[in-house]
Amino acid sequence: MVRVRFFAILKDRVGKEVVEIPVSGNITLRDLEEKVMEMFPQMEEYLRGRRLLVSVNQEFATPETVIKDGDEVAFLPPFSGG
Amino acid sequence: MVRVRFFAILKDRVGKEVVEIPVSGNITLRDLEEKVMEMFPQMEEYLRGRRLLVSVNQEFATPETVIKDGDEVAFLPPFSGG
Amino acid sequence: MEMVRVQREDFSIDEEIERVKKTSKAIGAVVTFLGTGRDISRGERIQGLEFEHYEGMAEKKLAEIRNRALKNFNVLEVAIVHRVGKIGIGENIVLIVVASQHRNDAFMCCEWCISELKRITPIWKKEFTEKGEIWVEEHP
Amino acid sequence: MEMVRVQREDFSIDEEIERVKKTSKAIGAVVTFLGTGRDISRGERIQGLEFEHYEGMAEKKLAEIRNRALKNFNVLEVAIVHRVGKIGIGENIVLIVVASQHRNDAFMCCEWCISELKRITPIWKKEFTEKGEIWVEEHP
Repeated sequence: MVRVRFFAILKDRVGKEVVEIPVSGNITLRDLEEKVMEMFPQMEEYLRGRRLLVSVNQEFATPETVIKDGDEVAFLPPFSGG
Repeated sequence: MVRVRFFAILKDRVGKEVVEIPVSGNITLRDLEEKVMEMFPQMEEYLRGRRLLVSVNQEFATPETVIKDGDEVAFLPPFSGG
Repeated sequence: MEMVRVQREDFSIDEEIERVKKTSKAIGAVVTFLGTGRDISRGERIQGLEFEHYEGMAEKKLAEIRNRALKNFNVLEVAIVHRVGKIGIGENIVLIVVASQHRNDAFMCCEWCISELKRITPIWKKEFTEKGEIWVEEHP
Repeated sequence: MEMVRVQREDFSIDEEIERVKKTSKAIGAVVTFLGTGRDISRGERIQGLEFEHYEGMAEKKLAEIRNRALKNFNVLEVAIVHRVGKIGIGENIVLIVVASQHRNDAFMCCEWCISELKRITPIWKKEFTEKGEIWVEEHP
């Protein structure tokens, strides 16, 4: 299982804060993003346009980053702290 | 009478904080500085080398500034506030 | 008390500066940036703000900013506090305190810290306006 | 309480910032410079400091700096407090608080204010070192 988290506007769009997605073996973040877009088509606008950052276990990740069972992946819309 | 004030290191050098110097009619700051150097030769080093600023009635002045009876002239060594 | 924190409660600037000053007698300059809730943003009248953060990662990024600041600038200490939750107009949002021997280093470093905070820290602002609630997207 | 002051007593940074913040709801950034007594200066170990000012003229110059800052920078309020008399290592010497809508203006203005203060304000620092007392001449 990969724990997938949505923050701020993405949480509102998806209507969930956390979903658990089963993965078998190692996959890339790109593969996981495809699964997420199947489950939540409203994520396409953000993921296709890269209007977000993605973290894996709280570190910034790229589409090539390898995801494994037990990881936490978070979809992070543009920041507005400070 | 012109009230002449010395600050910081100049006060220590001259040994006085304030002296009253009689002036007759209007004179320039340059004339007053000559009088001050006569009275306190230790001021020459600062005045000849312009290692100070001079104020007349609390505004910065030049050697051409006109001094009249009742004015307050202050000799201000390099600042070190802040 | 940690030198970088994310918290719901307001902070005392005197207390944060005191904590920073205690770390070194060589400190001669302390530059502070305080972000506060403005009443107008993008032409809209703001009624209030709410900040959300990615707990754990936000704190980690703030610690990273502090460590890089201490390494790359000639400064002696850096503290960062960011509030989350509901924040009213005029209230404190974020505080950055940078201490150094000489003032130029503290000014440069403090500016860098707030820019970097906005760039890499997973914190989001929601504005409550007359037209509704808006998640602000400042740094794509 | 005046927005520019010369005083013997210490100041509270929270109180000064609060006073500044109260002047406008448009304030989104507050940049503060705090000067403190360092333990080492020009290679000498400092035991303490004493500041002297030209009463009246110093206050006038601080007010002039505030007025020019408000006129020449895009800032909303400026406060300046400078202490005089004996000041120990680690103690506060000077505080400049600049508030603006956006942070860049406050940073630029605050840096200008402290440079200008050092340049034109008749205030002098005496350092007490192991070798004796020295009047510091920083800005000829």
